[in-house]
Amino acid sequence: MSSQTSPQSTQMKKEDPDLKRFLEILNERTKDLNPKISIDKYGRAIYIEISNEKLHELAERLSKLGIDHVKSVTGVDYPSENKIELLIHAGSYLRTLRKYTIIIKSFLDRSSPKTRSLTDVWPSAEFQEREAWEMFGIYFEGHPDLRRLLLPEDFEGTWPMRKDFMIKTRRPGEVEGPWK
Amino acid sequence: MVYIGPLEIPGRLIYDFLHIFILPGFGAILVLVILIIWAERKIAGLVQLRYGPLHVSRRIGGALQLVADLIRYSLQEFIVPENVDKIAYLMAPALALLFAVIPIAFMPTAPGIAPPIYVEPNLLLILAVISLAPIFVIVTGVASDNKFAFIGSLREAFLMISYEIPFIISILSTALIYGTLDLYKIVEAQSKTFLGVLLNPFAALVAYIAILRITGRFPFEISEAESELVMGPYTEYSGLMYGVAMGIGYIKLYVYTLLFSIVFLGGWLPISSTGNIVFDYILGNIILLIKASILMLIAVFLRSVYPRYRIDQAVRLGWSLILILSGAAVAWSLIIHLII
Amino acid sequence: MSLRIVEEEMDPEIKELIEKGFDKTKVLKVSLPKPGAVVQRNVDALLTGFKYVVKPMRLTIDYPYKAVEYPEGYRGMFRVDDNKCVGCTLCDVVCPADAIRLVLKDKKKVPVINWGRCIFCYFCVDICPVEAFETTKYHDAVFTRFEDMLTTLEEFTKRPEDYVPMRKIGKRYKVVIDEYRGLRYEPVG
Amino acid sequence: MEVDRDSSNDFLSNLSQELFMIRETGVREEGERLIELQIGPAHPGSGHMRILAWVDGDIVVRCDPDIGFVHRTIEKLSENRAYIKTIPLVERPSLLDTTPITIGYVNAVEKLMGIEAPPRAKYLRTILAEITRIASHFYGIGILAVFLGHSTGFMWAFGDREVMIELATMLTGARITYAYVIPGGVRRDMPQNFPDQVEKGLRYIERRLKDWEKLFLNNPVVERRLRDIGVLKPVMARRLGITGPNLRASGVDYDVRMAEPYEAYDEIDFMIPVAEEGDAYARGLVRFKEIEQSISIIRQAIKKIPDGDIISPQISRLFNPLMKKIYAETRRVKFPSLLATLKPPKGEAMARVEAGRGEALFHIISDGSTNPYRFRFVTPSFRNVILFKYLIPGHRVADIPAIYGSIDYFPPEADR
Repeated sequence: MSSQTSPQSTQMKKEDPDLKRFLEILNERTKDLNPKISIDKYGRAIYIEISNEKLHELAERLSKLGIDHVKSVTGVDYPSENKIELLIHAGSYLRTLRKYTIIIKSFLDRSSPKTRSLTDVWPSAEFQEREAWEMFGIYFEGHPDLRRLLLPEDFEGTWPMRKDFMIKTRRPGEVEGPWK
Repeated sequence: MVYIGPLEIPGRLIYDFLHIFILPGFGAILVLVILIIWAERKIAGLVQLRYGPLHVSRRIGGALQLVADLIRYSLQEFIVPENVDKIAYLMAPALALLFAVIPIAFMPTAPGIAPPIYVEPNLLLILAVISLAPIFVIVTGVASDNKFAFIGSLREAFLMISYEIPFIISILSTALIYGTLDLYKIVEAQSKTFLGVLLNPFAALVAYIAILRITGRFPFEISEAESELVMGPYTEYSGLMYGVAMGIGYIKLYVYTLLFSIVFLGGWLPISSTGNIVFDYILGNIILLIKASILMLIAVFLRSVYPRYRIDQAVRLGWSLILILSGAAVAWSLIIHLII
Repeated sequence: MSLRIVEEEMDPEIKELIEKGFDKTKVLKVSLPKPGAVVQRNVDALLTGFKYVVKPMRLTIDYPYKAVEYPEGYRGMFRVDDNKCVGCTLCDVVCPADAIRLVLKDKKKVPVINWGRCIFCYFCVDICPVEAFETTKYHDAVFTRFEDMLTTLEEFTKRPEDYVPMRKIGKRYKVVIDEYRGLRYEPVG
Repeated sequence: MEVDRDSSNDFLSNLSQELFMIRETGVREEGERLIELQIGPAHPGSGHMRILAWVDGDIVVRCDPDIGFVHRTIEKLSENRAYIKTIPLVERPSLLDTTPITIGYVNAVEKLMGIEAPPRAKYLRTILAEITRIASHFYGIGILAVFLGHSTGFMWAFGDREVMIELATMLTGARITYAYVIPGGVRRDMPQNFPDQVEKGLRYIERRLKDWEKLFLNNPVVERRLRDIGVLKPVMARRLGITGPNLRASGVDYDVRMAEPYEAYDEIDFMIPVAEEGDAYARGLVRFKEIEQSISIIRQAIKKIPDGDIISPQISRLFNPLMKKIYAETRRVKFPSLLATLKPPKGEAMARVEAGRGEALFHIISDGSTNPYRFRFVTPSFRNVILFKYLIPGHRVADIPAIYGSIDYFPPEADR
C-alpha cells in the first residue's frame, strides 16, 4: 500500500456517517428480500447481490429510496459455472446520495437468461437493456422495443460478448520474419 | 419631357448587342458573379480566422478559383437519375436562369439611352418577369424524386409568397412617389429631388430584406439548408446543372441589386447625359455597377455573421413585420407624394 | 405510472438525509439573458464580424509553402539502433496496435515497424530497457504505396528523413501562443 | 421474437404521449400523411448515425436513433489485451475528450492494484483533463453552430480549440491521442515554459469569449433558433438518466468532479454552472460557462502544483539504472517491463469520471491474469442517446439538427 496519503485513500479510512445512515435505511427496507450487501474498500460502491426473482422488487424499493437512474445494465459471462451475471449500476442525482453507486448483481441461467425489464422503474435502462440483449442474449420481458442497437442488421452468429465468441488474437514475441 | 429616343437603326443594334452581351448583360454577369462569389469566400475566410480560396492563381489571392470551379462543373458528368421526371428535371434550372436574366433587357442603365426593349411601364414588366423565377425552383424540387428536394421546394413556395408581396409593394410605393412606372423617369425624378432611399427608407429596408430572402442569402438560406435538407431542391443535381443551380442565386442577387440601385440609389445619378453616347454608356453603367456591387458585398458579408432561420420563423417574420413595414412604406410615400 | 418521480413517495429518512449535505456556494446560477434590444444586438454582431474583416487574425498556415515545426518532444517517426538492441521483444509485447514485427539478425530478434499500423504512442520507445529507439519530430510522410509502409530492417535502421517519401515543404515556422492573436508563427532560425 | 407487451410498455407510450400534449401539436397517430425521413449516416446533419424521423408536414411525430455505425467493440477487444494496451484503445472513441476517459480507466486499474499516483501527477492529470475539456466544449459548440448554419461559429470554435491543442502538444508530445496517463502516474513532466504559455493561451481564450458572446450567443437569429427548443424538464432529465451539461442546463446540479472528487479536484475550488430553462440555448450557455470554470481550474492547478516525482514509488523502484538516469535528467517516465504484463489481483473495481460530455463509468473484473476478465465502459453519449427518442418528437424538421447539436452527442463515443 502506498505510504503517501492522498485524497482517495483518506476517504477510505475516515468513517462516512452518510454511508452508515444510508446502509441502515437500505437494510431495514430490503430485509425481506435478503440481499447480500457489501462495500468496496473505497467506501463509494455498494454491491448488492440478489436473486433474479426479487430483482424487480428491489428496483422499486431502491427507486423509492432516491436511486433514480441506471448508469449501466450489462452481463458477465461465466461459461464454467454455466451462468450469466446481470450487472446493473444504479445511481442517484440527489445531494448526499450522489457519492455512492449501487452495483446490483443477480445470476441468470446461461442457456436461456431471462429477467423482467426495469424500464418501468428506471426508464433510463431502455437502451442499456437493448445492448445487453444483443450482446449477451439476456431477454428482458416487458421491454417496450427490444431490438438490436449497435450491431448491424445482417450480423449473424451467437451473442458476441459471450466468452465462446472468439476473436483472432496474436501472441507477441515470436519471429514472424520480414514483410517483404 | 422627351428623352433621347432610339438612335438610327445600325446604332440601335450595336447598342442592343452591347447592352445585352457586354456591359449590364452577360459579360457583367460573368465577371461580377465570379468576383462576388470570390469576395464572399474571402470575407468569410477573413472573419473566420483563415485564408479563404488561395491555391488557384495564388498571386491575386485565388480570384480564379471560381473559374476553376466552373470548368470543373462543366467537365463533370451529370447523372440523371432514372425515376425522375426528365423534361422538368432538365428544363427547370435553365428556365429559372432565363427568367432571372431577362429583366436586364428592360432596365435603362445609361443616361440618355433607351434600354433594348423599351416599354412605358417597364417597372411593372420587370417585377412580373422576376417573380416567375422562384416557380422553376419549385419545379426542380418536385421533379427530382427525392424527399429532401420535395421538402425544399415546399419551403421555397412558402417563402416565395411571404416575401414577394412585400417586395412588390415596397417597389411600387416608391413608384407612387415619383408618379411614374418608367425607370428612366424615376431616375430623373430622383435627380431633381432626393434619392429614393432618403425619400422612403421603409421601402428601402423592406426591399433589401426581401432581396436577401429571394436570392437565398444568409439569414434566409432555408430552402437549401444543408444541415437539414442536404441541398434542398438541388439535391439530385450534379455537374453543370448543379453549377447553374448554384449560379442562379448569385445572378438573381445581381439583377435584384441592379433594380434596387436604380429605384432607390438613383442609378447613374451623379452624371447626367452629356454629349457623346459612348462616354454616357460607359460611365453610366460603371456607376450603376459600383452601387450594385456594394449592395452585393453587404448581402454576401451576412453569410459570416448570421445562421439561418427556421422556416416557420421566416414565414412568420415575412407576414408580420415585413408586411406591416411595407404598409408603412406605402403610407409614407403617399404623404411624400403630397408634399413634392 | 406517471412521468414525475413522486417526491412524497420517497422515504422520510432519506429526505432528511438529503437536505443535510450540500453547500450552495458551489453552484453558479446561469441565467439566460432576456431577449431585448434586437436592433442593438444585430448591430453588435455585424460590427464584431466587420472588426475581423478590417483587422484579420489568421490562425491557419499556408501548408505546403509554410510548415509547422513542432515543440520539443513531439512524437514523430523513429528508428531502431540494431546494435544497441538486445532482442528482449518487449516492444512487440507492449505495442497496442501490433505494428511491430520481429526479424532475426544474427540470432537476435530485432523489431521492424509497419508505419500503417503505428499510432505513435511511444509505448515501445518508453519500454525499451536499453533506449535503442532514436526518435525524431518528423511526421509529414507521404506514402504512395501500401508496401512502402512495411519497413525492412535496413530501412528501419536508417533515419526516417532518408527513406520516407516526403512532401516538398516550404520554410519551417515555430508555433507561438500569443495573447492577442492566438497562434503566431515565427520562422525557425 | 415476439415481445409480450405489459404494463411497462404503456408507461413509455404514455411518456411520449405526454410529450405530444406538452407541445400541443395536435398530431396523434401515424396517419398516411407521414413521410419517413432517413437522415442517414451520410448526411451533413447527422454525423455517423442514422436518425429515422417520421415527419407529418414539418412536425416530427416519431424519432428513432439508429446507432452503431462506428461500433469499435472496445469491451470485447479489451478482454484479449493486456491492461496497459487498452489505454490508447479506451481514449479513441471520444476522440476529443481523451484525458478524463483515460483517467477513469487508469483509476479503475489503480484501485484494482491498490497503487496511488503521487500528488504532482494528480495535478498534471487535472490540468490536462481541463485542457481537453475546453477543447471538447469548443468542438461541441462548433458542431452546434454549423448545424444552425453559422459557419463562422464552426470555424471560430475549431480555431480556438487549436490553441488548447498546442498547449497539450507541449505537455504530452501528441496532438489529440496523448496516452499520457499510466497506472501510477503520468509519462512526462511539465516543460519549463509551460506555465506562462498556458497563461497566454487562457488569456487569449478569455478575450475571444467576449467576441463569442457578441457574434454567437447574443445573435438574435441564433437565439430565435435555440430558445425554447428541446426543453428538457429536470424530472425528465433525471428519469432518463441524462449526464453532463445537458443535465446541468435543466437545473440538476450533478457533477462527478463535485460528487465523488478524483485526482486533484477536491483541492481546487470551482463552481458548476447550472441553468434552469433546460432548452437548447441553456445547454449552449452552460458549455460556455464551463469553459470559464475550466480556465480558473487550470490557473489554480498551475499555481498550486506541488513538485516531487510524477510516478508512484511502486513503479519507479522497478527502474533499471539507465531508466533511473533518464527519469532523473529528462523527467521522462520509462516503463519497467512489469507494466507490459501487469497482473492485478483477482477482484473488481469501479471508477467514475466527469468527461466533457458527462459522466463516464468504468468497471473492471479481473481474474488475476494479464487480461481483464470483463471491462464495462459506459460513455456519456451512450447515456444521452435516449434523448433522441423522447426529446425530438413534436419539434420541427429544422429543430432536429438544433437539438442534436445542443445535446453535444458524439456518435463514436456512444457506439464504443
